Amino acid sequence: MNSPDNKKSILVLKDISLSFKGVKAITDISFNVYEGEICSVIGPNGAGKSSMLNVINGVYIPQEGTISFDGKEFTKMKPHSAAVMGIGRTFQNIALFSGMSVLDNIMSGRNLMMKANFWEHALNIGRAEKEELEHRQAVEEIIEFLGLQSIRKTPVASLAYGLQKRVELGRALAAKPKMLLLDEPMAGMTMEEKLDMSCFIQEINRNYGTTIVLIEHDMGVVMDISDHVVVLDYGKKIGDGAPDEVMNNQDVIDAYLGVSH
Amino acid sequence: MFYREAGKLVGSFGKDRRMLPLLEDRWLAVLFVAFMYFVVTAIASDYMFTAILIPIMVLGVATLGLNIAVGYTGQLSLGTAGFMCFGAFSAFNLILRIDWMTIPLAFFLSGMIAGGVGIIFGLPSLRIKGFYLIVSTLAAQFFAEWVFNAYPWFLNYTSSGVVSLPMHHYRVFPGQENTPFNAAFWYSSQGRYLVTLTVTILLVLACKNLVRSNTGRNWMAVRDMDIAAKVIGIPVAKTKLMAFFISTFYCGVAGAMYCYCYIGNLDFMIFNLRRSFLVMFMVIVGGLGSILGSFLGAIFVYAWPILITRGSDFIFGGGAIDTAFIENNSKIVVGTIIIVLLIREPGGFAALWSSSKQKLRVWPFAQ
Amino acid sequence: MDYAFFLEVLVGGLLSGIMYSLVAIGFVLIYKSSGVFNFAQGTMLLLAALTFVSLTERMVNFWVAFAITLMIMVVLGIIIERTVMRPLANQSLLSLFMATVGLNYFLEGLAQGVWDSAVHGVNLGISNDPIFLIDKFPVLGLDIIVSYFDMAAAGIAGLMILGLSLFFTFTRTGLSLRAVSDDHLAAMAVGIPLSRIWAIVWAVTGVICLIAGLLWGDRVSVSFTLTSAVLKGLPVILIGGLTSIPGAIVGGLIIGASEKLGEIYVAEWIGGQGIEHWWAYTTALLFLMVRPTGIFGEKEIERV
Amino acid sequence: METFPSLLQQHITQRASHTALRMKRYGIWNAYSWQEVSTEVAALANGFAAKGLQAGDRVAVIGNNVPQLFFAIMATQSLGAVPVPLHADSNSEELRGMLVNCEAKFVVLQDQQQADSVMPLLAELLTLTQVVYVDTRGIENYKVEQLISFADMQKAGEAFASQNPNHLQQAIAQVTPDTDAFIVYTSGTSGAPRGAVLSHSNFLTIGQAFAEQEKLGDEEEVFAYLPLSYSSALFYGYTLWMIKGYTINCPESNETTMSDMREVGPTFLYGPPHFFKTIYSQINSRAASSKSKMIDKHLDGMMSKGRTWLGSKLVFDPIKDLYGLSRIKSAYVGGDMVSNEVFHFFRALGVNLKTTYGSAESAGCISVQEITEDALTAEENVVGAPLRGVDIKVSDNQEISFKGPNTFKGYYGDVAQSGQAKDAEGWVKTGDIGEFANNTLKVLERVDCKSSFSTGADFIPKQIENALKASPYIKDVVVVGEQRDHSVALIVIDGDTVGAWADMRQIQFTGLRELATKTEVVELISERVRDLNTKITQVGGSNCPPIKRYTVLNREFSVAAGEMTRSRKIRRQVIGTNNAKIIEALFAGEPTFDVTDSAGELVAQLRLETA
Repeated sequence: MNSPDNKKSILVLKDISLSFKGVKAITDISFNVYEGEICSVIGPNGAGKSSMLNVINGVYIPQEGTISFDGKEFTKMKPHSAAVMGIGRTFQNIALFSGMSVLDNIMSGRNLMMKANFWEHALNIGRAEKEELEHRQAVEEIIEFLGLQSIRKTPVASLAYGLQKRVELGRALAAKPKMLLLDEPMAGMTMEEKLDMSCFIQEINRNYGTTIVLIEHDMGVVMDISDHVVVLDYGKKIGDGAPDEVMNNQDVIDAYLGVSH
Repeated sequence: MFYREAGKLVGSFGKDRRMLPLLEDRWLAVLFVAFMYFVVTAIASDYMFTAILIPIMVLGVATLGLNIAVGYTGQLSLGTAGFMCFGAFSAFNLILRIDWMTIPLAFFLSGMIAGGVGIIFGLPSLRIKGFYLIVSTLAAQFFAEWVFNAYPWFLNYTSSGVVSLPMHHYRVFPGQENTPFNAAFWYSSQGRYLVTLTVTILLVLACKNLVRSNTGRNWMAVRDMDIAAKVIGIPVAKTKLMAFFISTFYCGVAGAMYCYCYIGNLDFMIFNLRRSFLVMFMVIVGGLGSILGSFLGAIFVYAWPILITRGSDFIFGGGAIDTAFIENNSKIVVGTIIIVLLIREPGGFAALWSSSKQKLRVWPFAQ
Repeated sequence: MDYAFFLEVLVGGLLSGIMYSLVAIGFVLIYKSSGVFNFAQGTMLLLAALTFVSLTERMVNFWVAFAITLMIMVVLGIIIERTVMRPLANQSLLSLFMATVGLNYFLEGLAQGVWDSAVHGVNLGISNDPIFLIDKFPVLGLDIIVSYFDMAAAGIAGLMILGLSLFFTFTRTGLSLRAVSDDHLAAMAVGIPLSRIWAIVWAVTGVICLIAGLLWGDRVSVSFTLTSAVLKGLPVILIGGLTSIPGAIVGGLIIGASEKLGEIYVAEWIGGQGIEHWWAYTTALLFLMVRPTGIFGEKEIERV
Repeated sequence: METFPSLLQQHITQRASHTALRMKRYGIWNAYSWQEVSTEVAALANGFAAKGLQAGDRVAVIGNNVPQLFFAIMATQSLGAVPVPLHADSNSEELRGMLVNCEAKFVVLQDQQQADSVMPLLAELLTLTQVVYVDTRGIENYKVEQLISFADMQKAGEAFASQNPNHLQQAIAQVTPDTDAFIVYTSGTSGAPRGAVLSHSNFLTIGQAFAEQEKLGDEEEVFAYLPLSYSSALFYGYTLWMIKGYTINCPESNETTMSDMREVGPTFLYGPPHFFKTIYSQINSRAASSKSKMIDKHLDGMMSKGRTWLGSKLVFDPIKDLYGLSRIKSAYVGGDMVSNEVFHFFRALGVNLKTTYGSAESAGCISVQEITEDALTAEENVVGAPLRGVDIKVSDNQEISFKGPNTFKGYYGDVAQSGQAKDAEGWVKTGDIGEFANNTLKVLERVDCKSSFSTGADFIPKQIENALKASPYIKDVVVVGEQRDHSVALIVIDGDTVGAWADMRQIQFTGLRELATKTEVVELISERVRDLNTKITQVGGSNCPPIKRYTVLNREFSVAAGEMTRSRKIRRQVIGTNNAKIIEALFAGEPTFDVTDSAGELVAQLRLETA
């Protein structure tokens, strides 16, 4: 891992505060994510990790603070513009389109690149068919990468949990994001599935150069794959740095071991 | 059993996304369409055309339209009959007031007009979600019922409130008078049937194309999980409005066909809330988010009372059972079926259909 | 502008609004307990009125008829809850709603099958004479005429509303109901007997249907049009926010007033009578555009 | 006399536009005509030439069956060099021995997985000049100078061809039937891998004989799912294909093999016993789990009385269609003994299944069963009559030897071993025990697997094992009894079928580990064992003593631990060593056995049953 100085920040969060009906979820958090790294956000339950991701891609609008992504600064990110700028996302509680097949779910990840209008779609003329076939190719590459060939036409609702998570990753990947936000990508998985998933994450990071921000509880995995760890507790940042560095930080140790919540 | 799938290789993405992936289905579809065009046209009776085939197709198209909003996009709508009303009146006024207007063009334009109205009443969906949205489409329904009554211009100042559509309105293509396919032909039940059948097939094909395209995926994404849809960049607002537009386009065309092809006159009274609910029943019974289901639902809900009547006529002799009984009976049956289906098979008849088809595909095994 | 007339219309509207509120509270109760807008309520209203009328027409004593009808309504409510609502628990909002629409259709067929569709009269013995409120509001010095019946009906409805509000605010059942509407599973976890709550709610709804059915029936006769009460109640609870009893009261007043005022002042201007239906919905729509979950509805935070 | 490259030339002149090869990828079947195949092959061959590949050099080919690897084999052979197909899933350790032994000059591999296995060995592989990869994903970022992509290789080839337009034709002309065509590493059920060297004529003469005898044409559709590292795959998947010019179809992935086979609907099929066993088990399990007993009854009736017309139309044809068996003209099982039950089942179903016998040393095929198309059963253990030109003899100790045009040249770089396997007259010992009479060969067991009790009585474990494996619920069995007074069995259940069986009875379980220790499951298996023992006692075969004690293992035999070969043949020695404690406990008559993990924690308790 390189030292932070010679790396370019892709995401800069400055003094973010978020509250719901007066209840503070995130207080004054700032951190940077560097281009091409795997950054883990860790912390006990209720530490504000998911809220943090929701702020980054505009699902929640923070009361204070600014976000800048890829050099552009925002006080108010919108989910749509986040997607347009190249922020992909998976959710803690799988947010797949349950009525659609694996293929269609991943295809829907490419909607931003499809330009045909609904007249073309209805008559299956012009760009409609051509785009559909082009993007199918790209989606099939993702299906192959994630090993989903045998279930491509299966409705996602009938899949096992671990596979659903994989499909969700595929959908996010289909948009060719510059940065991927993964909310507990390995939660509730068997050991083997976890191993697969962390391989996928590392391969995505290495092969496509995608910056990855992930929330994960499994410390083993976090230590293994992260370049950079940010620790939250009670909506505040208590640690930020290289994995081993952070793990030796007293506040972090307290939050995890000493003080029970 | 019936399907033979071994040795059927798919060699391109184009073939893989065919409307009907199974060879046997494609044959059935071709045979069915041919049958509808050549055999049915030749042999069906006037009663068959006007009391069974045409209304089922017309209501099927309306059901399909509603299904686009409710089944595919998850936007509750109770204004179907209202939107049909807009379509019907648009078609009438277009044909009445523009000399060169033909039926196909008028149908298309009335769909567009209804679609425009649909967009207006769909606008609140951008802010209002879930059950609250019902208010907007009900407003549309009641507005339609009111506006065509309040402004007699729409009815060409006919005092009775019902206009019988004249034969010269039935212009399908310019210069048709010197051909066998003149206004009298199109005015006949056979001609109306052919128009209805063609429009229905075109609309079904277009809908099938839509739902397997990006548009369709966006609809379903919004339906299944709109937050996730937003996060992956689907323009949720545009998607909803487009769904409303296309949904009401279908309803509008269905409304126009209802008057021109089915009842032969124009009457705002028939496009009441009750009819909206009837179409909603067709959606539920047929199956949410299914094209085939839309027609199965239309067939069942529409044909049940007819079946009872015919059956009783057959068993007890004509007129033995009064119409009120039949009406009540069909309400009870349809109501029960809706509840039972919702509890047992939320996918409606379409789900029953596809599961029996699946059984055929894995025959003799169970899964 | 004629202020007296305006006030008269407004008061008339508010009075009928109280009736709407009464119907709407029935919706709210069921919505809170089962999470569904009970579309069959209009028909239940009709059933109640029809049962009552057919009993009194057979010379059954008013109160006996009232008691019998009440019992039938409670039983009906419980049957509906058992056979339709419970198997559908945890289904999507749309399925639940459609189930009640189906139920409505079923009950309609049943009611017409049993009673045919003749129009019956019901007389509660309340005079329908107009009364002058001029003496009561001398300050404004205006002539305001209101129907005595409207006043009485509003009074009865108001009493019912008051009683129900108190019942559901201060009794254990009321508290349990609130817990149930927040979270079914959690409510069960803390030992709230869900089925008892449901039964109570459906029974109370039966009572509301009966009273509303009688008041309404007296005014417009007991016939099929009674089912349209549901269409009056709908915009009311949407404005109110689906789960709020105060919301239903306020919503009823708003819709009542807006309907009458619209009929008098707007209809002329846009060229036709009979706007009340869509006018009520447009009013509701306008409110919802400002507050998408109604005046008293909870704003949901989208959790992902 | 032909060579593989000359056959390719023939196809271009005779059936240039005929589909040679299909590969399912990205969900669709991509087809290559013979013309396209030859263009690809020529470009690659020139690429090899450009990078210095000479006649006689070895090229290791590692990966799943994808068209490019077939091209690589053809291109290598075109230059007179020798392709060495290796298994796609092999790890560095497994590859090291073979790559060092064959002194590969080039490695052609499919994707990142194989690249990751080969990269650590680069320093040791002194002869290796270039590693060609087909799938660029992930590998393109590797900074290793030997790496070159398949496409770049072909580009280099095109450049080379424009300067040396005749090089390839000349090279092809110099390939003779006696040129080495393949080095096939035999995994062997015992011992370290050895590379059998086989010439073009080894494969092609026996292939011609087979194709004529079995009446293959160029319209066949063949499902090429077996890894080319198996000699049988080289024979059935490559040699016959090159001889007849029909169409082969490569599956998309391991998980999709079954559904891909259905899509292909092969007309000619070869598979090892476990392949047919899997289909057999699935059909039976699905039949058993359907609510009506009709199918079960039909299947039973079919097995005992043969098919009826109505039964075929209503039950068997649809079942065949579901598994892609409906177009099969004849199917072949080989590599190991198929259980009689399974064999009978397929024949009764209307699949013309025949047993075959072969080995790497015989270019994949020695004999094919001769059986009339409608015969339902055949004598057990029969593997048929030797193919044209092949001679068979059985020595005094019952070991089978063969001699013929398919006799291999020797083991690569191992004269001693070669001498041991092949005597001066050219007879090659197969290591199998069998009988040969009336031009019919029977194979009973591996030489080193014949067992004898301490009483001196011989018995053949495989016969008991095969009889038990007839049950769809039993995947593998190992019977042990060498130098003991009775035999015991280690039984591995089939997770899919037993799982379905348990689901039907609403038995809760989380995986094979738990399933295998369920009382109901042990009872299910016990029933099979009792049935078998009863049968044995009735028949009273001397080679086949009843099983005294047995246990149901809570795991499968592992390929990684060497308990099975990659083609899923069991390795007795390894299994015996790995399970020594359990076996001892069985012989000691203990009622249970505690399975512990590496830390000594109790993981499961196996029940040791007595029959």
